[in-house]
Amino acid sequence: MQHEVRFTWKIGGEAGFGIKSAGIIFAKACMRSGLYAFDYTEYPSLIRGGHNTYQVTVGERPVHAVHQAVDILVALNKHTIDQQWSELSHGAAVVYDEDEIKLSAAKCQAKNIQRVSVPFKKIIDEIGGGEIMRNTVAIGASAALIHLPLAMLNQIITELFASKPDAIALNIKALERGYAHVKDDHKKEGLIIKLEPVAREKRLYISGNEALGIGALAGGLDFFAGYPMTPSTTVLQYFAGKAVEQGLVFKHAEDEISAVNMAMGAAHVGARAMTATSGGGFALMGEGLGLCAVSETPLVLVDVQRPGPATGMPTWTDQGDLQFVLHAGQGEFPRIIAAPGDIEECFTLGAESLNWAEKYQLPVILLSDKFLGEGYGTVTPFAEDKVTIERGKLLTEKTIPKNYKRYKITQDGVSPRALPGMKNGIYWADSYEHTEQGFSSELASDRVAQVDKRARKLATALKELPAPKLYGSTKAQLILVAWGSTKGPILDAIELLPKKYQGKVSLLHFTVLWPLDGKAIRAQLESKPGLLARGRKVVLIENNSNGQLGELIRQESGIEIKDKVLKYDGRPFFVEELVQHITHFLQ
Amino acid sequence: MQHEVRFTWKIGGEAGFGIKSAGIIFAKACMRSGLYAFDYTEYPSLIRGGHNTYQVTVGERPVHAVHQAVDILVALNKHTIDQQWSELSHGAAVVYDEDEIKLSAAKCQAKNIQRVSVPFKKIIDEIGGGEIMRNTVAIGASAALIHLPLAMLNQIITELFASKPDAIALNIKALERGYAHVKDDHKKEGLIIKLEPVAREKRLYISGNEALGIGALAGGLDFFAGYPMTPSTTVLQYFAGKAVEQGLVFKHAEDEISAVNMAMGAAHVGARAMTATSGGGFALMGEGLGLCAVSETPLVLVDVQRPGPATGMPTWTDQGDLQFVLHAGQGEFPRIIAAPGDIEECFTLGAESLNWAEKYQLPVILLSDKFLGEGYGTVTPFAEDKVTIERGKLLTEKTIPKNYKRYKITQDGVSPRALPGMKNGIYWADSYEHTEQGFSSELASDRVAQVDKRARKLATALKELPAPKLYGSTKAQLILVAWGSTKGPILDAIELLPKKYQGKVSLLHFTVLWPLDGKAIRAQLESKPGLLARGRKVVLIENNSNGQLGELIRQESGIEIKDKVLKYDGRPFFVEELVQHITHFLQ
Amino acid sequence: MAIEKFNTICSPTWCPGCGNYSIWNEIKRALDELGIPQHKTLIVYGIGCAGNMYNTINTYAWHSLHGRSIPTAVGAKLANKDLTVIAVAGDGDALGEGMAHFIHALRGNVNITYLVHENKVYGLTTGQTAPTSEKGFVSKSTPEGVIEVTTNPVSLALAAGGGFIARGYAGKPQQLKDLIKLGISHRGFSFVDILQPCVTFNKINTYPYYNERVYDLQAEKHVTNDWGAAMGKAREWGERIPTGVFYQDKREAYEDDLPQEKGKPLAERVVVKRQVRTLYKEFN
Amino acid sequence: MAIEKFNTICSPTWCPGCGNYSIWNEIKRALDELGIPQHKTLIVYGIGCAGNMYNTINTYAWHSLHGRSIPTAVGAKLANKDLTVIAVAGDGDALGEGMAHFIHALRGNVNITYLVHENKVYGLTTGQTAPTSEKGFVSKSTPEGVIEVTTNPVSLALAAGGGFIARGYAGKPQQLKDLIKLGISHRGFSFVDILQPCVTFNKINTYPYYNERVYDLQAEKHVTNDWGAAMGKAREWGERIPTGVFYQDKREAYEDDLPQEKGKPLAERVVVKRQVRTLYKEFN
Ligand SMILES: Cc1ncc(C[n+]2csc(CCOP(=O)(O)OP(=O)(O)O)c2C)c(N)n1
Ligand SMILES: Cc1ncc(C[n+]2csc(CCOP(=O)(O)OP(=O)(O)O)c2C)c(N)n1
Ligand code: SF4
Ligand code: SF4
Ligand SMILES: [Mg+2]
Ligand SMILES: [Mg+2]
Repeated sequence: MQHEVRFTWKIGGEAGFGIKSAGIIFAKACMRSGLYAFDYTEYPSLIRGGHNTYQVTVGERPVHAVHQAVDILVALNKHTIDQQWSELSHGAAVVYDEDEIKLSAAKCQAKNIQRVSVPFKKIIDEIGGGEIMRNTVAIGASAALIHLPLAMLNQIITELFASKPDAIALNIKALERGYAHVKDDHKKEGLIIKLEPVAREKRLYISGNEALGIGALAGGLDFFAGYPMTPSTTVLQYFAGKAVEQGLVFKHAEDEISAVNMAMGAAHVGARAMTATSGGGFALMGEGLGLCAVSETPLVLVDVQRPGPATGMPTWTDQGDLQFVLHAGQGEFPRIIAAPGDIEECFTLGAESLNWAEKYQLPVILLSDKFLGEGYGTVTPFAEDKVTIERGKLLTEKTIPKNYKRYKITQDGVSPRALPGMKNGIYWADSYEHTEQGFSSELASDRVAQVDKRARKLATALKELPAPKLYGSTKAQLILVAWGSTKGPILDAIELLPKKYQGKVSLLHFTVLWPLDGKAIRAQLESKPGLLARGRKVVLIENNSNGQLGELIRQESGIEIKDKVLKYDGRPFFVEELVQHITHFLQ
Repeated sequence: MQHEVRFTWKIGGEAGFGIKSAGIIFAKACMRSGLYAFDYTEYPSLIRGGHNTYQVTVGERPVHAVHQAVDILVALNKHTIDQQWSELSHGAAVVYDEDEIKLSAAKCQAKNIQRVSVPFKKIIDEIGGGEIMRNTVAIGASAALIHLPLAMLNQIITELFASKPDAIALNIKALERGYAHVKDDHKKEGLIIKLEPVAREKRLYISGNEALGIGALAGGLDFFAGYPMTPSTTVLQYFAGKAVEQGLVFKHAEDEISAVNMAMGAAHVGARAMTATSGGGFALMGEGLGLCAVSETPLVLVDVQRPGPATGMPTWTDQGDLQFVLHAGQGEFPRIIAAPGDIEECFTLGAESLNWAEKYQLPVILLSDKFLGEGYGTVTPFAEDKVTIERGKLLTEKTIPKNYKRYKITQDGVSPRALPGMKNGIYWADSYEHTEQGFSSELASDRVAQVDKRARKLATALKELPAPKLYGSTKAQLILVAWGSTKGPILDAIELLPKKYQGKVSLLHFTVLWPLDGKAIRAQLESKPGLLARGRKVVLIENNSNGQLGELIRQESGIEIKDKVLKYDGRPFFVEELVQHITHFLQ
Repeated sequence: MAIEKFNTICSPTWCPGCGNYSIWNEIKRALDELGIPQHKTLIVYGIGCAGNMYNTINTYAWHSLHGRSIPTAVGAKLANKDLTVIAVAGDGDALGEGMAHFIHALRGNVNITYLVHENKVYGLTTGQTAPTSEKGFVSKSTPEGVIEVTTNPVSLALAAGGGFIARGYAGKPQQLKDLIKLGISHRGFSFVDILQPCVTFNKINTYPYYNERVYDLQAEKHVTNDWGAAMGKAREWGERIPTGVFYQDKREAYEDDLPQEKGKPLAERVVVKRQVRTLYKEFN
Repeated sequence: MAIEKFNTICSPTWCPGCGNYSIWNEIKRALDELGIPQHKTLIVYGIGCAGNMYNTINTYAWHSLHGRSIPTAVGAKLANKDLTVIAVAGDGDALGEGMAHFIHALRGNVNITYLVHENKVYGLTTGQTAPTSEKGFVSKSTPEGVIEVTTNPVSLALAAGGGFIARGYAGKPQQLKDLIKLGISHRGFSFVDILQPCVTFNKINTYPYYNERVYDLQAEKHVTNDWGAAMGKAREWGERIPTGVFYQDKREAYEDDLPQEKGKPLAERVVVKRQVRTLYKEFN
């Protein structure tokens, strides 16, 4: 525990008992009380029966990482205590029902665990409402432990069940009973939070997938087609829910092949289009990806990664798809790959990727993952003002030149684009190699000219896309190299380093993964040309087993990053283990 | 033209007129006369109407490359003359029908072209049989030009139409008329061939696809499922035609997704199984590929490459799928990739890949291409004796241990394998991550253990798989680096270099593309550790635009090959251009 | 002739005598007679001999992937409902690789027209079996003859919930043109199965074969709003082969059910930044 | 009970009350009553709640990809015809992602049994529409209700050429078991559509919904060799919902037509080097 308040609350029980919804209520109450919350769920690829946990780390400053040490554990069943015992921090509190679960004082002694028994069963039997009300009782009890005002929780419950007055009454009763039971008996000194309630609209508790959805809507998305696949499904569902209200067309397609081709059809005629899936669905989109590139159609494809191969671990996290999406689709063609580093970047890239797709007329792939996509965190409202709509070389009927050629060879690789429906713009969009007009061609000269033209787009884009960003000093003793969703955990870990290490570690973070500028990477990692890291260590951190960014960096720059921290057990990096790894490299 | 006889005969006309079949008759006649033939077809992705050419280079020594300079051109239409004119060598002969095509002496003067008019139209009108007989007349005429005995041609025709006596008579008449017309009027000194007829069974005129098919049959293939796709279709058709006779099951599946899953199903129960496609079909197999790896099912997948992306150039050649097949399928998993360098290696790998698949229990991908797969060349009967059947750690009912665990963690990454149907071997083959028994698991420990176990297979395989092979001296001044089908053309080009360059050029050829041993590559390319090519040049030669092997070499070894010869216009490397490139690097 | 405006600088490359020539002509005639402006027409072509029509019609064109003409056409239509969207596919395209899209498009009922060239063979890949090949058909991939039951696209279309189902024949151009026009005019997904002799790879289902057998359902007063009767006719194949409209219903097209499709086509609206502040509420 | 030998160390993880429990039990009972040795049985599972049965039956098992249970089952059967091969899939699995394989398996008629858990929803991905969802069904991916026409797997199966087509109901275990047994015993591709209440995500097609409506075709003397009658029954859905065998034919299974399948199963033959010299002839 630092000088400031930061604690982790965790609730565990059987899958299917609304644990997550309960947790979100708790997190929101903390948020509205002026704190920052960041969550993490572990749930199996099952509907019921498996073990489910939901945890929130709450702090006075923003939180972007999962903490392993649990300060308050709500155990809805015995399994939770067994399973999570090793995670409890010294002096942690365990909220449980001693009528159902035995937890001996002896067991608690070593870690000085505080037992907080709440008669869940008795309370729900008395007030009615079924098993699911245990969660609400537990939240009431938890709130009391940290002196979170009951009114705040009641307020959220009231908003949540606005359409169901009965549910409001029942839940509030459950909250109160849990709260009352704890209030007088227990308190937890270190965790008592300083309340500086903030206006409701000042903060959001939102997941990466939803942020991406809002970003895309801000960016003018017109069309979305997809097929459900964990952990991308909430992207799809976000659009499904907003379609009518926001005037976009949403289609649940029969499979992912259809989804990508539908989205391409919509994009072809001028709609801003997107599809989203996880790796398995993306594997079905490879041919479409190539068609998108060769027909020069602007399209955004989202891959919310989970551990593969095949069905893998559907509800867990991984960064194993980088090389896969970079090379998906037969043959050679340009694409842009970007991976948001946090929830804010999900929003930004959700909007900006639509511009890139249109400016360079190619597929843009966004690589998120379960950790970022399904994880909720506290953010301030997004930078809406910075969103722009850039449609690149899009023609209007009036600006279509005589003898219009859709695939005209240009210096920057991008050719002016007419849309079906426009007079005098008729062209042929071909999945075969083609002439400038778009007729199929097998001439060596057409082939080479078009391959080269398409390839030039990446050179053009490279000048405009954000370069890898260095967080921290250029002179740091240790440079961590990472991409995408590990940004938050790594930056939090750097912040949590012992004082003596402060200022000694930087993070070189890649948001754009392709195209890469090998020379620029050399410049950022080498102290002198050819001399890597004189007196300085470079460490690669990836949530996969091959160190794929490391492979690409070596391929493009020749630099081999020998020190690697790779995690591929389906879990994201916990901040404590990162602190440990970093410390190790500093010693 | 060298001291020895080597000439190129080319025939051109409209698509759909049996040009290729005619060419093969001519080539076989040369072959049986003791020569070596190597062919090349250019045909559009159309059934009719487009321009079609077929050419054969014939030589006293084996030929493995396409020659650009044409010594005898048979022009069935005017277009052929226009199109192929620039290819004609000095003193070349043009066989045409002056009743239909005007070819002025003036035009021929500069290159000293010998005009050989044959009244195709008149002859076929007289003998009947339709347009397709032009080809036969043309072969007769061509044979006369090089004094190839008519009897040899008649013999081949007789064998070919064994079941159609009428056709034999007609074709022989056409041959004779063409032959007779030329015999007395013309001769072509430089090309008159020395005849040393060889026994028919001593040589084969065969394509890479067919050789691969025979190899797989030799290797005990039991099951093939596929979906037609140029230029892989002849693999599929080869098996379709031999299924009943050779006792293998062949299935034309409804799509490539089905094909790979069917083949996996067959492999799972113990059949030796294969599927074949081109890049577009392979793009649909990515998910299946991962399933194959995670379920540890032995399977061979063939990708006969053509230029992509998307439909691309279906009837042309390319090596653009290397990175694609290396990374196809979400997540990270082991696979072996091998690319035959010539027709013999198609045979060898067709058999051997089935062993690798079973020994390491993983997918083996064979990368061929249109040039190698559809091209015909002369070879001696394959090294059948060297074929072995190795089934790796396959159990029998008797050898299944108690408490059998299919995915047991082992040192070499390979676990003993029972088959459905065997008593006491029941196991669960999972597309999810799993325990040693095969039950779905989301435990971090199971995940890491299984990922690591699977990855170890490649380390095991690396020790046993053929290393990149150096053709020529280790001390050569110039090392060419290449993979797969470019082997033949490059070796032929090295042979054809001017005397002063003989011995100065070597080829480092990769047949196994994955796994790669970065250290071994360094050792082969560096004169001293860390010092690349002191006083020596290394040049990468690939039939693609990105230099994908170069990317992988840099990724794995850190060595950047800066000098590249990349061709990506859909054509294979012509031997003359290789000679030119190589010469350039030697100067 | 007026239909010349539909020609391009490219000539068709089909074998002489191929049924595709007739289909090509009748598509152009139908478009011409319906008076749909060329630039308001988007034709999505599959990959195959049928799809090779791509280069030769002067409207907006998209050459899709083998089997995938439908989804692209559906996406395009949903994004610009003012376009006339037609998908042209081979029978391998439509019923092999693309089977799932076909079945789902029939239930989805987006207002596009699907023309399937039924030549009962894979033409462009030079003669393997198609799902429509007759039992016993000998092809390069079925040298011992086809074992599977023949796919009947008309009865499948009925079972899948199709709202306009017809069959034309390349050898009856006038009727074919009328069917294409009816299909385009139908509001919803319209499917026209087109019997198309492949003179090179199918020696069974030839012009004479069809000429002897086809008859016009409409000439025989077949009622098109009776599903059961349609299914009865759909299953007729042998001595007599029905052509014409099998079935037509009056249900709304998919996009008619979407409030967000009212007004200007999606793709013609000016793309502007959406104010997303209102979306924050559920997250506060 | 004897069926306990079919249990594994894993327990099912379905929601309490889920229809899958009953199906699970009846599959085990059917296998038990047919006396098929466990090691001679291979069950191929799709991905979904239905497919999650994978861990819980003690026979050889293959957990395939979403939508792909059929091809793997077909490949396995063709390679080892002595195995009893069953594919278990959800309705999204079978009729969404896997539609093409379903239609083609029906025509192909390889001797496997296909059990489709029709819960009219995507269960495992927590409640989106399935192709079988009824019109207007509100789900997470169709918050305004389903627009498409409902996919009727029974009539599709008939139109595609299926040789054994039945429907069971999780709420009628005895009949369900019998249908599974009949399906397994049928020589050729057998399809059993199984009405399976999803108590969590489908509040329409519940146990009471079905209990009120289902009836047994066999109890009403439906003849199973009349395709037209079967199609008539297939289209019945509303007040009354038919279960039982709709249709059964007597044609040969795919593999019966392959001479190379005679004798030992492929996979049980000893793999030996083939002498390929005889294959050279055409190339000399
Ligand atoms: C994914 C994929 N698989 C296979 C092919 C190869 N291919 C091209 S056309 C074709 C079939 C042609 O048959 P059909 O669709 O009936 O059209 P037709 O040529 O008969 O008009 C195939 C299999 C491809 N282009 N893409
Ligand atoms: C290629 C692919 N796409 C999507 C998914 C995600 N997914 C898993 S199960 C499922 C659908 C489940 O519905 P259904 O097949 O009806 O089975 P149920 O859960 O209802 O039994 C989906 C879409 C996947 N695993 N793979
Ligand atoms: S192969 Fe058949 S379908 Fe293709 S162009 Fe020739 S005749 Fe027509
Ligand atoms: S979600 Fe539905 S189908 Fe899945 S286990 Fe629960 S009740 Fe059964
Ligand atoms: Mg066809
Ligand atoms: Mg379902």
